[in-house]
Amino acid sequence: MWLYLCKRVVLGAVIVVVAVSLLYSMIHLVPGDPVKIVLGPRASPELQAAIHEKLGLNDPLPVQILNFLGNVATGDLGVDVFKNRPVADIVLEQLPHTVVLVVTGIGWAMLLGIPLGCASAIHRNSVLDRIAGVLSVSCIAIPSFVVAIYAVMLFAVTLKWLPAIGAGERGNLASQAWHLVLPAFAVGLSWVGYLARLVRASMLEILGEAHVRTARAFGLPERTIVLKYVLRLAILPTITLLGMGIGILISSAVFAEIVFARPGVGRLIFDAVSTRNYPVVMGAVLITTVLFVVSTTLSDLINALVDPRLRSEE
Amino acid sequence: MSAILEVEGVRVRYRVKPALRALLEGGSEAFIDAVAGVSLTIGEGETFGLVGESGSGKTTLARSIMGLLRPREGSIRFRGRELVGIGPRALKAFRREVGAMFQDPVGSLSPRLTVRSLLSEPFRIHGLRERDLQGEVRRLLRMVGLSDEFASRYPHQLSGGQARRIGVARALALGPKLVIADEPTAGLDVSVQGEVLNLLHRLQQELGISILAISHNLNVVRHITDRLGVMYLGRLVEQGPTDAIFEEPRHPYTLALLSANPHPDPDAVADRLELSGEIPSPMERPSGCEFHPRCPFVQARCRESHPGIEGMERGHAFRCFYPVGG
Amino acid sequence: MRRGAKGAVLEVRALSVEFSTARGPLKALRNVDLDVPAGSVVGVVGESGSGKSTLAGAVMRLLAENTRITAGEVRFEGRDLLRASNAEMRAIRGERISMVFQDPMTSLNPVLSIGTQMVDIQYRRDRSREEKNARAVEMLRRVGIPDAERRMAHYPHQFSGGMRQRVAIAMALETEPALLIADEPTTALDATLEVQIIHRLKDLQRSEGCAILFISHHLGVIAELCDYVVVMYGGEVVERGTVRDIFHRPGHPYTEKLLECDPARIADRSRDLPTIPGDVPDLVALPRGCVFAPRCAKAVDVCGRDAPPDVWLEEGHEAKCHLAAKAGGGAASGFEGGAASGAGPRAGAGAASGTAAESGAGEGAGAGTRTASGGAPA
Amino acid sequence: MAVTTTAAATPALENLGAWTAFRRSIGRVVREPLGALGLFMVVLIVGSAIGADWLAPFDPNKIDIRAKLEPPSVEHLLGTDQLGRDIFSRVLVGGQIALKVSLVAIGAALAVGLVLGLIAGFGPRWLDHGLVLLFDTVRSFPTVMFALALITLLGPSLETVVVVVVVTQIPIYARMVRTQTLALRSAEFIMAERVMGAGFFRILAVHILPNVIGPLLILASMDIPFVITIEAGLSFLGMGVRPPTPSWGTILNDGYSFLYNTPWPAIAGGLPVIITTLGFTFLGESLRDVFDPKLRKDV
Repeated sequence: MWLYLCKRVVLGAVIVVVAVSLLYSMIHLVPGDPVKIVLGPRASPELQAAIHEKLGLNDPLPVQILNFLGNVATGDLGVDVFKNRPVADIVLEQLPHTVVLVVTGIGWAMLLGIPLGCASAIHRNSVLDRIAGVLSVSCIAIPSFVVAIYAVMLFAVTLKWLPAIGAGERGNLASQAWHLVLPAFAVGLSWVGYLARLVRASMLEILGEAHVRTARAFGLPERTIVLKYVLRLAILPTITLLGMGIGILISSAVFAEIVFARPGVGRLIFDAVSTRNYPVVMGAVLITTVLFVVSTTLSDLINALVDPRLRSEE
Repeated sequence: MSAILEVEGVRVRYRVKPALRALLEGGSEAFIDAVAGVSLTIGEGETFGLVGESGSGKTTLARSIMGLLRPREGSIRFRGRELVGIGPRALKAFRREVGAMFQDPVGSLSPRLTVRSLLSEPFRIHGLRERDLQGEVRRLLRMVGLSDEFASRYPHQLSGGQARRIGVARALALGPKLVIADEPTAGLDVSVQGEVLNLLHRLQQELGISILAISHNLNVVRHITDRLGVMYLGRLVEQGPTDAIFEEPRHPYTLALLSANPHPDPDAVADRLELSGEIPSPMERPSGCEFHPRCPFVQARCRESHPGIEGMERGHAFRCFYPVGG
Repeated sequence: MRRGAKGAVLEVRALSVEFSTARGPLKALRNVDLDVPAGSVVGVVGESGSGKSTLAGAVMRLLAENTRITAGEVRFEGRDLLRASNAEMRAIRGERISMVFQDPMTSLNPVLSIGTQMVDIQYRRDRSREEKNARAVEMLRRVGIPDAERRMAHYPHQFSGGMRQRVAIAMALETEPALLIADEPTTALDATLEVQIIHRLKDLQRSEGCAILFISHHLGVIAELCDYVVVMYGGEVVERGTVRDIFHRPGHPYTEKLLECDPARIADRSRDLPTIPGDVPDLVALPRGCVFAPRCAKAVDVCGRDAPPDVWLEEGHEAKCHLAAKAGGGAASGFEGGAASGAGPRAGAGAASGTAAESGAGEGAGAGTRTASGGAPA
Repeated sequence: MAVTTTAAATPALENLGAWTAFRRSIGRVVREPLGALGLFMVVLIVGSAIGADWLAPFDPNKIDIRAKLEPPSVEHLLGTDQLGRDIFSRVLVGGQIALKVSLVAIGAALAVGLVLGLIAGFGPRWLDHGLVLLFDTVRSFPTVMFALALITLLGPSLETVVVVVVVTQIPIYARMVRTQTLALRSAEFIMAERVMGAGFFRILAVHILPNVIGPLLILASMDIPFVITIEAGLSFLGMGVRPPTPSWGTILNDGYSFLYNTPWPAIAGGLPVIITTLGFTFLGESLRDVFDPKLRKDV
């Protein structure tokens, strides 16, 4: 178990290091001077040189990457040249908003999707299963930003049930929750489909395995079979999917934050791209990537807790 | 009778742990010897049977003879030419002269090719396109007793016995000198396995090929082999003429294996040597004679030292300090 | 043979099962009759596609979704399992009938320790957790698993194939069932392990006193373990009898050929092994007459025309063959020849009713034939 | 002489078989209601995109400020936008853009992914490990975040969208090809071919590729909705297609600004996205069910 844990964590760390290096070298592989991109073409040569020096862009690329990695390790993601504030502070300030949105989105998707998938698998080929199947595929197919816009149109503009924009009053939890409903709906809808379909597929796969027949042959109650013998195995791929889901949902969150005019990392990066503030863009990408790696590693570890075969792997 | 294949002291080693892990953890070995020093000789026109249970290393040995695995030590000579460490061109030339059959009759046929393509494959591989491929396919199908209509079928449309016949035809397509058959009757019903064995035997008589037949079932190879080798944990524990081994097995493992197949007669006197325990993992090779933890006749010496070839009479050799019989 | 006192734990009557396939219904079992007398071992032998595993599945009512039981009865301890409710069936499974499956690698749950699985199946017992644990450990010991107490916490992947099959047998016998169904339990094992398992099974059967329905394609194992044998071919029972009837005096050409083909039986080393030419019948489009006729060397005109009757050869020994009827004494007509003989694996039903003995005896010299659908005498 | 007849006869026969099999499969797809619906939607969208130049009643970029934000009418089927451009024409041409982007991007990603996957599957272990690490790393960037980072550097354009899709999709194809190759590599029939003396390239071309390409194409067809979503999404953010070129994303974005008074531009921008993604998803699902029921797409 410990060996497995160490392996996963080290692998996660290596991925982060490679990701940081990739991201950093990308800036330099792209034609054009990054300083010019930031400052615009009309900046004076002196200013460009000063910024060059300040950002350490005169060193050879590997040295720059190592420096950058060292800085990242100490929590220093560089400085926002415009506001003159540490990028890490700016991003971490926005992160909670995004995390709340992502977690709420995936939370309601789980609550609906997993039971739906189970029910579909147990009552295979029933009317419920067929309807759930079509609905899940449709949920998956429709992009979240289209869902967001249509939801605003329907629930906020036409029906006026829910607020369209903003994150709610500062300090007023009820208002914030109220403002979270539509964005979380938009972000999570496709996940209802993903989860329902995956849970159904893996349940069916496990239900067809020989050991389930053994459990049946011993007359175990169907409840025990489904909850203890099947679900425990069927949930494994779902945990993996949820781990990856965090990363995918961050992408949807960008759209949700813009459509619903909410604060968050998505909004931050969008504004930074518009002003070509690349240190902030890099910082935001980096932090969300780390979040993704942490969540996938975590899901691997949970899988290992459930599945003894993973623990004793090799 | 001159030898067509000489295997000498072949050892095949698998790495089971990455080097770094092995270094960190120490303790148990990072390698296992799936084949631990095997020597055997197959004569021209002879059929040699290799018998052993799962994990005995018989398939690994066969694959190293086919050139799919590189032995760590030892030599394999085909008609006097060394095969270990030869270049790709020489290997290809060698492969033109051997035919091979694998365990799964259907799974060893490329799934998206028709029987026609499968049977002309050997000719294409060796650049024999000037031959009448259509005619060759017909000849091969007839040879294994299948009608021409099979040419347009796909492997999944064949029964196990039919697929096995195609496998035989393909192995013999280029007129090889040696055929290596790994479990030629695996997955076949009793009523069909005789067909395949008869076919192999008939073709051997007609074509004068040598055969290396591998099986876990002594009774199956008994009828088609001239000589037999019994493997246990990567070593040949007994080898000799098939009749001699059946009539007078010397190694306790051979005896156990012979008696392990229950006789299909309710009144047969079960004069059986039953073994306890299971084949140990090659990672934890027992000391001394590898068979000693399961051997009913074990003595102190067996635990300490490893028996070499202890007896040898009329080509019948065995590795045991206290052989049964005699 | 008078085993009426014991009776049969399992009586299968005229059982027919179909699979729905893209080409139409596949008649996997047709009119299968089978008795398992209490405390005996009945072997079902047949090659792939003979329907022997389907038979086991039908008795347990654990068949794939596309399967339909079209006719027949499965009487277990006096009640028809095919008409039992799901709840009644569940009460029987694992309590009165238990099962050991072919593949020891996949038949245990991979994420639950074997201790958990062995305790779970005792859920009906009014025992404390410790008692259930103790019972599980005891069973593991009895099937020959060393260090049983410690092994309880292990997961299936930590056992070798042979050990897993022992665990499966321990589980199956843990609840003291009246009938154990073993579906090719040793096929996936090496020969030296197979012998170990067979012997262990036989010892346990004697001490526990349960009946075993043992399914295998391995003639040697059947000969060694079973008291009665049923030979299946193409979804039908073609011959039944005591183990000696079948192995010494086979009455059906298929049984004869099957025995001939087993290389272990051929005493002299031969380079020309006997085979059964031809392919197994297509169960979607069955041949007319006898299912074995297309491959039978002895087939005559009538074989390709009419379905053969069950021919009474001797007490408890029957074969479904036109030729057996001829050989048996000339009463080859295939007409109703009288009541069923109360013998062989079918003994229980007849003997329990108390009429089989007379009717069997009353048939005298002639070979009694019966239509295939003939049930037990009332 | 016999050789030529053999060579000619064999492939012809096999092609006939493949063609019949293909027709039968399409038949089976259409027999499913969702498959038929999907096929219909895809034909509709692809047809209207191909014929956009003839079908569009107006120049999609012709500004007519007097006719701005007109509701749907016979003349303007989907109304006009804030610059008085005909939305129906813009939707048709936008479809062209969306399909072009997805075809080019998926084609490129497929080719590169296939090669990298084969290298990882067949190459030495260290190379395999390295490539898998690279794939996993690229997959850990949240797609849109990564896209925005690239756009900062390259500037928003159609080409950038294509680059984003190619870079993010390569690992998905490559991993799949790698898994399949690894499984096939140790398959008995490949071993049999090796023992017969077949060379590396023959094994690759005759025995591995035909078994890998089918599932890969199905995966690619199921990826079209994703790519269209990315294109429309980035254009919606103003980071994709540059104005005045029409894109479903930009139409949506324009419409979104006027959502409270004139909802039709937003509806008109969103509908084609939904029809396309649903159509391709339904079709892809039934294709997968027909051809390869075991294949399960990792999200």
